[in-house]
This record gives sequence, structure tokens and C-alpha cells, in this order.
Amino acid sequence: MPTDLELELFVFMLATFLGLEIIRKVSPLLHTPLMSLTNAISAISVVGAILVTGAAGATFLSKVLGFIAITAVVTNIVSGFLITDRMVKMFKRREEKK
Amino acid sequence: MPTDLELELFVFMLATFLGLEIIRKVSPLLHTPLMSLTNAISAISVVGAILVTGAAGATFLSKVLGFIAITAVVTNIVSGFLITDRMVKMFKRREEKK
Amino acid sequence: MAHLTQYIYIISAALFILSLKWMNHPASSRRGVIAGGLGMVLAILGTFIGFPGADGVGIGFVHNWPWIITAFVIGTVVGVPIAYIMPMTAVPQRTALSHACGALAAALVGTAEFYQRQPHAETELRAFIMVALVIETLLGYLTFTGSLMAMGKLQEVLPQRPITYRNQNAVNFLLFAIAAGLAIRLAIVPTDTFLFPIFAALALLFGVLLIIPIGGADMPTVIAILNSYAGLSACAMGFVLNSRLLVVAGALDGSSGLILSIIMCKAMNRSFTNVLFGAFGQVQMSTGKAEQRTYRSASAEEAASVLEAASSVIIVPGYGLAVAQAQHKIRELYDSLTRRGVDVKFGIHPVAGRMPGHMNVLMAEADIPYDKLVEMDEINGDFPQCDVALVIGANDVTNPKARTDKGSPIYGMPILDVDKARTVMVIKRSMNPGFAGIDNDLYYMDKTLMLFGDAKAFVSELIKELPARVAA
Amino acid sequence: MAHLTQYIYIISAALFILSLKWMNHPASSRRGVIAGGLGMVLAILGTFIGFPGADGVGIGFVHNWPWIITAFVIGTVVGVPIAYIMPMTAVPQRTALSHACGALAAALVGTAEFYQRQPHAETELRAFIMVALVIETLLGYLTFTGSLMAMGKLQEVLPQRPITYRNQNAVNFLLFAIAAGLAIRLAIVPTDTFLFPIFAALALLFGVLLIIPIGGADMPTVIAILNSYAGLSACAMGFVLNSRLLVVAGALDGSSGLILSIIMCKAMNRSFTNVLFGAFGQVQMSTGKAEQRTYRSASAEEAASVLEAASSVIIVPGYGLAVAQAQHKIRELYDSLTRRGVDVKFGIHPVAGRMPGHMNVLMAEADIPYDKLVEMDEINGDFPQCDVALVIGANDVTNPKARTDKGSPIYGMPILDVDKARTVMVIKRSMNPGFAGIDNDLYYMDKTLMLFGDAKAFVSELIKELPARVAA
Ligand SMILES: NC(=O)c1ccc[n+]([C@@H]2O[C@H](COP(=O)([O-])OP(=O)(O)OC[C@H]3O[C@@H](n4cnc5c(N)ncnc54)[C@H](OP(=O)(O)O)[C@@H]3O)[C@@H](O)[C@H]2O)c1
Ligand SMILES: NC(=O)c1ccc[n+]([C@@H]2O[C@H](COP(=O)([O-])OP(=O)(O)OC[C@H]3O[C@@H](n4cnc5c(N)ncnc54)[C@H](OP(=O)(O)O)[C@@H]3O)[C@@H](O)[C@H]2O)c1
Repeated sequence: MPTDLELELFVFMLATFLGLEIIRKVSPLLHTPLMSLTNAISAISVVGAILVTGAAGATFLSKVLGFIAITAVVTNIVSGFLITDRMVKMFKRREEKK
Repeated sequence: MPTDLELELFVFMLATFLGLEIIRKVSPLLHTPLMSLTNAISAISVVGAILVTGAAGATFLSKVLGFIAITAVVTNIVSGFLITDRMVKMFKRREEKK
Repeated sequence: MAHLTQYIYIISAALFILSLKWMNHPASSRRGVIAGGLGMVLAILGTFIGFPGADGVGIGFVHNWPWIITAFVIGTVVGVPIAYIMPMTAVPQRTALSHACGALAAALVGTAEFYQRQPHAETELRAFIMVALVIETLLGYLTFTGSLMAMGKLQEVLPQRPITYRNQNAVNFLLFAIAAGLAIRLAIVPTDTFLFPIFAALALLFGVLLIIPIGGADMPTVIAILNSYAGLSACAMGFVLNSRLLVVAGALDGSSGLILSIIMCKAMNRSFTNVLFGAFGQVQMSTGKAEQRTYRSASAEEAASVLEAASSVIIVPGYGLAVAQAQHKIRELYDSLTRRGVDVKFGIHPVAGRMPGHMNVLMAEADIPYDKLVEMDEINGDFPQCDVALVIGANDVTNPKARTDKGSPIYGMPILDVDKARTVMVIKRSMNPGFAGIDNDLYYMDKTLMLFGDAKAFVSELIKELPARVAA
Repeated sequence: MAHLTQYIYIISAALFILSLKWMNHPASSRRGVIAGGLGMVLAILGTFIGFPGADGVGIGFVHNWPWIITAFVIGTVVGVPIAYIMPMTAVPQRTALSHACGALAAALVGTAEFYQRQPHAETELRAFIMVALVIETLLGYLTFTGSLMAMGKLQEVLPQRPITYRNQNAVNFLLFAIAAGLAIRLAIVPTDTFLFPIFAALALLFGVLLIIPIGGADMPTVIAILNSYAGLSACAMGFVLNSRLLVVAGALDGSSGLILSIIMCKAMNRSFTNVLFGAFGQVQMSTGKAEQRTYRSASAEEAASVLEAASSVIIVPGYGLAVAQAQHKIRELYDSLTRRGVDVKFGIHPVAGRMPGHMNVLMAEADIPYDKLVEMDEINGDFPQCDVALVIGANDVTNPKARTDKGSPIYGMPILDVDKARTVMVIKRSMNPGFAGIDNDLYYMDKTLMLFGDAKAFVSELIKELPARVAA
């Protein structure tokens, strides 16, 4: 039976190929919002931060580090998605007003 | 801990996205070789056929079915890769002879 | 060793992905085939190395070597000649045959697993495994017979025309419902072994019934769909055996079939359901007869003089060229015109021929450089500046009715704008319609010359006329 | 509930993938952002739902709620204003800051796991987990300080110019070697806890040292590379926590950073190593002084009359436009010219500004329709037919030396062919060179008019002149 490492490596391989394919197709118009979007997505480490902080046997150190980590990534999540949204909303084909 | 099903579904999801991205980019020139190539690749079920036939406790039925299965997919593997190779070798940009 | 196998599988999956990636361009396509082959060899070796022991884990030994080796030998002995003898015009049939083989293998492995695991049904045939297993066998068996039927139609062993009868769709649906019912029952009570043969037989039958109402000319789309099913079946096997490699390879195959069938349907301006349940070819066949209209025909000699006077020619190959196996003659024509300083290009319609990309393979086989094979969207701008459009065995893909006649069955299908060329010449054997069974307005235009004859024979004559005229 | 979580994670990963896929076009990009946000919310909810019990499996409860909730509240309270107050010209700095936050979080989680798991080091800090863990913390800490440095340089809090000293690369390498050595030691003997703080400190220091020799103008490329590192760090966390969702999201982020940095390096015709170790900006700064050459300058009034006589204008925005925050004024200029029947387009160079795509965002912010923003390769064919090329705060990306002068540091970098336009007008404050520190031959051409002044102020004047002239 495959170990966890082997499973994760498999997934990593697939995800990297997929990432390279998809990102290559992103319109150059949108490279700046793309960067802030991927950044917001990589704030998925919030999952790890919650697991560390909320664990039953969390030490005080874990709680403090986890607390800082959650604060940092939640800031990223909130500001990342909102600012990306603000950016992409600006892109309009035809001028609406006037 | 995730079960096998959950792991495989995850992999399936990734592989399907990846497949759709990659195939969409295949040159229309090569759609016919593409079909025979993917067909050769899906002969990976040879792995399952070997596992069934070569298992320690394989029943006679398993051996017979596995035998037919191996024969069928090995035919696919051999003819699939060779004929695809024959096809793609035909595509030349500049004429070599003359 | 079992761990080594897992790493080998990761490499093997990566090679399969690279293999398909490299098909995006002819220059890298050969590398793609080699990567795919290497991935397969690694996967097979890895499977032998990592064989589980009697206890299901750890290092073990492969049993029943004689069976396995014999099967490998037979498969190789059969496979090699198929690859080298098969003419390129028969590629669609070979593809259908190999789908049948692949699907059969998946179905048989599923069947073997089902019986083999019976003694430990409780643990080894749990609900999700049984669901995957019935999907694997259902798709496997129906794709097996379906692909054989498709092959028969393409090889013209079976009748090309759709076979229809009253309530056909209802009968098919009922059959499918019974098979699905048995599948559900088996998934819940995997020990009902007596149901399995009935289930398998229904799946086999369903594959046949699914294909008979579909016309021969729709077989290419059907093959792509069956390709997809075969892939999904291998994928389901991956779920049963808990093998990611199988899941990935199956998913790649499945998405490839899906995308190719979508491309074909789009190029024909039809929907999936229309292909699968439309019995398209037959219905239209009868509407072909219209009032007598006049056209001009010409001899090979006249045609040669027109070609010689031209400075740019676009050749449009179609299904008739494949039927006549005229690709090598066309290459001679191309050479002979190019030598005279004529600019020759080929206009390739995505569904010309009997498989997507079929014309490209035939032209490549005849050593025509691939940068001369121009896709529809690109070449359509060139027709108005082109002196002669030479249509060889193509019909529907040049029919201007697709643009203008809302009532026509091909209305909306994108076509090659052959009618915009200064002169049009059409090589075909008669005024008979093509696959869609409708008259082609192109043939009745003032600037069109009909060149009657078999594509191969007529092109040979053309070639003979050309140097003669230079000498004169 | 733990199973439900796994399915939620699958959906969440699929949403992230779709999110990036939909960024391929502005029309679907909003959907992309929403999908990404939804994926994130699902992932967070799924984590709460599936929290493992005290025994590590089964249903459990989240502990330490007050800590978690407080952190969420603070994060939200800080994040919202950042998103709404941040001006678009400061996007590069914000991106650097958020890389710092993300990397810090990954590093801290890794650190916490390291100490938390010490009691069960045998089983929970096995070799492969420790390898992943040291990669996570190494990349996390160095990206944290590196990104802060990058932000400082972009915000011009820190000196822009590269700080170099003798044997710099040797010192950096030595430092990295020590950190790597400690990492290996920790991976082998995870109970050597006293080594961990030293390791972390070295990683933090290395992040600083890595960035100081890089010039401020190279920060955009550096940010993309750090983006990649932050992604890989999240990925490594996925290996430690055995979470596929983290692996996938991290890999997506990692490949995005990689591809963007490759694009930037290509657009500047430089290599990775050159960016990271070249101390490029400084060396060139001194070569800027050449013999006195003559150029023509013009007033806003004269410039306005040239613009009015034109029937097609291509505006080329550059870094100076961002500095001057002139995007809204340019929009007014665009409106005013368009109203007069002038055809106005924008020529966007991939590395104009301080981030890939930076100019597009600024122009979009000013409501300029995105079909008027034309990429370099497409617009270059239009310059010869264009009456006026109006360069606003751009310099290097228009320098013809890149095409002709093999000795120039920007030789080979693809540029906008501004010099092919009938008339060229350049708005900048002086004859000073741009980022590459070299003279721009464009300014000395007979057909070039220099318009000296701050971009925003000068464009305002231009706009004022335009209606006045119509009234006259
Ligand atoms: N490629 C695909 O993937 C695909 C898939 C599904 C359906 N189809 C359908 O197939 C059709 C393909 O269009 P097409 O224009 O290539 O073919 P077509 O419309 O079927 O016409 C072929 C023509 O070739 C002529 N022909 C047959 N044998 C010949 C010979 N030996 N020498 C000279 N001419 C010969 C026939 O006319 P005579 O009998 O007068 O000689 C016929 O009109 C389309 O309707 C398409 O929708 C294609
Ligand atoms: N975008 C990216 O991703 C990226 C990444 C890495 C490096 N870079 C580099 O950045 C450079 C970008 O090229 P570029 O042409 O956009 O910029 P540039 O070559 O740096 O030139 C900017 C010009 O704007 C002028 N300027 C500055 N402030 C101004 C103001 N307030 N009003 C008017 N003009 C002002 C400056 O001249 P005065 O001082 O005379 O006014 C300067 O010559 C390239 O060399 C590129 O390689 C870009």
C-alpha cells in the first residue's frame, strides 16, 4: 500500500502540471490580479493554522504561534480576495457611462 | 483520515481538469494520432490484468479472464504506440527528399 | 519493493501527461509517443516488481508466469503486424478495434475481481468498490460490442445505413434501466453472484443496440464517445484496485474522447443527442432529389490547362479521396504543380474524411509538408484570391447551403468557402450527394467544372496531361 | 463528519482550479474571484466541521475558540481597509506584504508543529515529515524577511539601489550552506530542539541578505519568485499535515509565481541568475553619461496642436505614469481626443511599470476599456501607420538601442517600436535615464518632441489646451 508521502507526491505532480497549464493561459491583461489571487489562494494555510491552534493538546507556544499565523493569513484572505475583486471589476470592454 | 475513495476522487478531479486542459491544446493536425495515443495509454489497465492473473490465490476463472485481458491490452499497447509513431513520423515540415 | 513501485507509478503518470502535452505540435509529437511508451514499460515493470505477497502486503512473487508470458507474447505477435500492415485509410477501423480490446480487458478484469473477491465480500466488495466495479464492467462490456459494431460499419462489413424500428429509443431505455437496476442490486448485495452474468449480457446487448440506429457516417463521433467510455472504464478499475495511475490514465483518455467528440459535433453543427439518437443519415437521404439543373463538366485535358494557367491553387480533400486511396497521386500532382511555380495549399476541414484529423494523416503519409495543410478558419480568407479551388472527393464540407439555406440539415455547419475561388473544379464519380444526402449548389455555379471519375484515376490522368502540355 | 470534510476539500480544490482558469479572460475573471473566495470559505468551514477528536480520529471539537475567533476578527478588521484604501499604484507593495504574511504563517505553523510533536517524535516526525517541515520553515522564514525587504524597496522606505560588498555571493552561500546543514541534521535527529531557533534565525537573516544586493527596479521579478516560494512553503505544509488541499493550492501558487517570473525575465531578456545575483541597476547607472547631443522640446500648446492634427495616436504608458498617478488624467486626455475623432490606442509593454500587467490595472482603474489596451506584439505593426506616439513616463521599453546596440545592457529585450511612428512625443521630467541607466536614442531623433514636466501636470495642461484650440 502506498504511504502518505507517495500519495502526496502524486497529487503534487498533478497539481503542478495543472497549475503550469492553467497559468500559462491567463491573459497578460490580468497578470497583476492573478498574482494577488494566487496569493489569496495560498492563504489556504489557514487550515494548518486552525489545526495547530485548535488542537486538544495545544501547548501555549502552539496557541501563540497559531494565533499569529491565523491573524496573518486571515488578513491575506480578506484583503486578497477583496482587492482582486476590486481590480477585476475595473476591467470593462465598452465604456458604460457617457 | 481520508478513505481510499476520497483520495481517488481527488486524483480523478485533478486528472480530469488536467486532461481537458492538455487535450484542448493538441494541434488539430494531430487529432487522429492523438486518438490512437490516448487509446494506447488507456491500455494501462494491463496493470489490473497482471494483478488479477498473477495473484497468489487466482482461481482458474481469474486466470482465464486475466489471460484474455492481458492479450487484448498488450495488443493495444504494441499496436497503439507503434502505429502512432508511424503516423507522427509522417508529419514533416520541409520535404527532405528531392 | 512495493514502495519503489509507487515512485515508478508517479514517474509513469508524469510521462503519460508529458506524452499528451507534446502532441500539441508535430515537431514534438514523436517525443510524445516515446514518452508514452516509456511510461507504459515502466508501469509494467513496476507492477512486476511491487507484486504483493500472499498476505497482500510486502514483497511477493508473481504467480502463474506461464499464463502471463503467453499472453504478452500473443499480444505482441498480434500487435506488431497490425501496426505495420494497417493502411492509413483504415485507421478509423483500427481505432475502433483497439477500443473494443481495451474495453474488453477492463470488463474482464472487473469480472475476475468480482468472483475472486467473493470469499471476502464483506471487506473487499464494500459499497464504493462495488459501485466502481459495476461501472467498470457496464462501460467495458457495452463499449466492447459498441466498438465492434462501429468497426463493422466503418469497414463496411455491416450495413452503413441506420437500422431503425418503432419505439427503438423506448426499448433501449428499458434495457438500460434493467441493466442499471441489476447494477444497483449488485452494489448493495455483492454476493448475488447469479445476477452478474445477466448484467454482463445486458451490457453487451446494449452496446449493440446503441450503435445500430446510428448511420455509418456518424461512426467517427461514436468512436470518440466510445473512446471516452473506455477511458472511464479504466478509471473505474483504478477505483476498484485503488491505483492512482489507472485513475489518471483513464481520466486522460476519457477527457480526450470527450473533447474530440465535442470538436466533431461543433464542426458538424450538431448536438450529442442528435448524433446518438437522430438516425440522421437515413432521414435526409430521400430529400436529395430535386429538379433537373445544369452543370458543366470537363475532361482531364481541359482541367490540366486550367491548372496550368493558375498561379495559386487550393486543393480540398474529402472522404472520397480516402475511399479512392488517392493520397500518393495527389502528392504527385502537388509536386508537378509546384515545379511549375504554382502556389499549392491544402484546405482541411475538421470533419473531412471519417475521423477528426483524418485528412492530415493521409496527406502526411504522402509526404506533403504539414505547413501546407491549412485549417478551415485560416484558409477561408484565401479563397477569394485563389485562381482554382480543386475539390477532390469532398462534398458536404464545401456546400454553400450550410451558409444560406435555413431548412438544410447542414445549415450552420462551418464550411470551406470554395465557392469564392475564381474557378472551382470538383473531382467525384457522379452527381450523387455526399453523407448528408443533399444537393450541392456549388456544382451548378457558372464557374464550376465537374471532373467525373474516381479520384485516384482522374488525378493520374491530370498528372499525365501536365508534362505533355509543357512539352507542346 | 471527517468524511464530509474530505468531500468539501475536493470541492474546494476544484473551485481553486476553476478560479485560476477563469482568469484567462477579463469577462470571466470576476467569476474566478468569487469561485476562489467560495473555495476558501468552504475549506475553513470544512476544517471546523471535521476537527479530529482527542484521539486524532473521529468527530471532535475545536479547542481554544477564543484564540481562533480573536485572530479571525483581527485579520478581518485589518484586511478590509487594506483592500479598499490601498491605491492601485501601491499594488506591488501590497502584494509583497501579503507574501510576507502568508510565508510567516507557514513558518509559524511549521514551528508550532515541530515543538508540539516532540513528545511523539518517533512516529510523528519521521524522516519525510521532517524533510517537509524544514523545507516549509526554511522557505517560510526567508520569504517572510525577503518580502518585507522587497516591500521596503518598492515603498522607497529602503534605498532602491543594490547594496553590494566584496564576496557577497560567497557569504550568502556560506550562510545558506549552514542553514541547509542544520536542516539536514534536524531531519535526521528531530529531537535536537535547541538547533531549531538557530536554523530559523539563519533563514530569516538569509531572506534579508538575499534581497539587499538586488536593485529596486528588479523587485517585481523578485516578488514573483517569492510568490513561488510562499506557494512551495504552503505545499510543504500540506506534506507535513498530509492534506491534499494544501498541496494543490500551494502547487498552484508555486507554478503561478514561476511562470510570472519567467515571463518577466523573458520580457527583459535576462536570466534568473542575472536578476538574483547581477546587481544589475547599479553597474549600469554610471555608463549613462555620453557626449552632448541635441534634442527638441515643446510646450503643452505646441503638443496639443500636434495631437489635434493627428488622426491616430498610440499612447505608451510607463513607470513614470504610475509614479505621477496620472492614470485618471490620461483617461481625460483619451476622452477628449476620442471626442475629436482621433483614434486612440494604448501600447502596453509586458514589463512597463513595476509589476507584470501593472499598466493594465492602472488603465482599467481609469475606466479605459480593455480592448484599447494592446499588447506589444500586436501593436508593433501599427506604429508605422500611426501619426503620433505619445510616450508618458516610459523610457527603457521604448529604447531602440535594444534592437541595435549589442553592447547595451538591454540589448535583445523586445521593445515597443515607438520610433517608427511619424511623430514621437515624450512626457518626462528631465533627460535622465530610466531604470537601465542608459541614454535613449529615441529622444534625439528629428521627429521626437520632448515634453518636460510631471506626467500628471503636463497631461492636465494638454487637456486644457485642447478645447481652447477648438473654440479658437
Ligand atoms: N471526419 C469526421 O470526423 C466526421 C465525423 C462524422 C461525420 N462526418 C461527416 O462526413 C462528411 C465528410 O464530408 P466530405 O466532404 O469529406 O465527404 P462527403 O460529403 O461524404 O462526400 C464525399 C464525396 O466523395 C465522393 N467520392 C466517393 N468515393 C469517391 C471516389 N472513389 N473518387 C472520387 N470521389 C469519390 C462522393 O461522390 P460520388 O459518389 O459522386 O463520387 C461524395 O460526394 C461530412 O458530412 C461530415 O459531417 C465526418
Ligand atoms: N513591470 C515589471 O514587471 C518590471 C519588472 C522588473 C523590471 N522592470 C523594469 O522597469 C522598467 C520599466 O520601463 P519603463 O519604460 O516603464 O520605465 P523606466 O525605463 O524606468 O522609465 C521611467 C521614466 O519615467 C520618468 N518619470 C518618472 N517619474 C515621472 C513623473 N512623475 N512624471 C513623468 N515622468 C516620470 C523617468 O524620467 P524622468 O526622471 O526624466 O522623469 C523615467 O525615465 C524596464 O527597464 C523594466 O525592465 C519592470
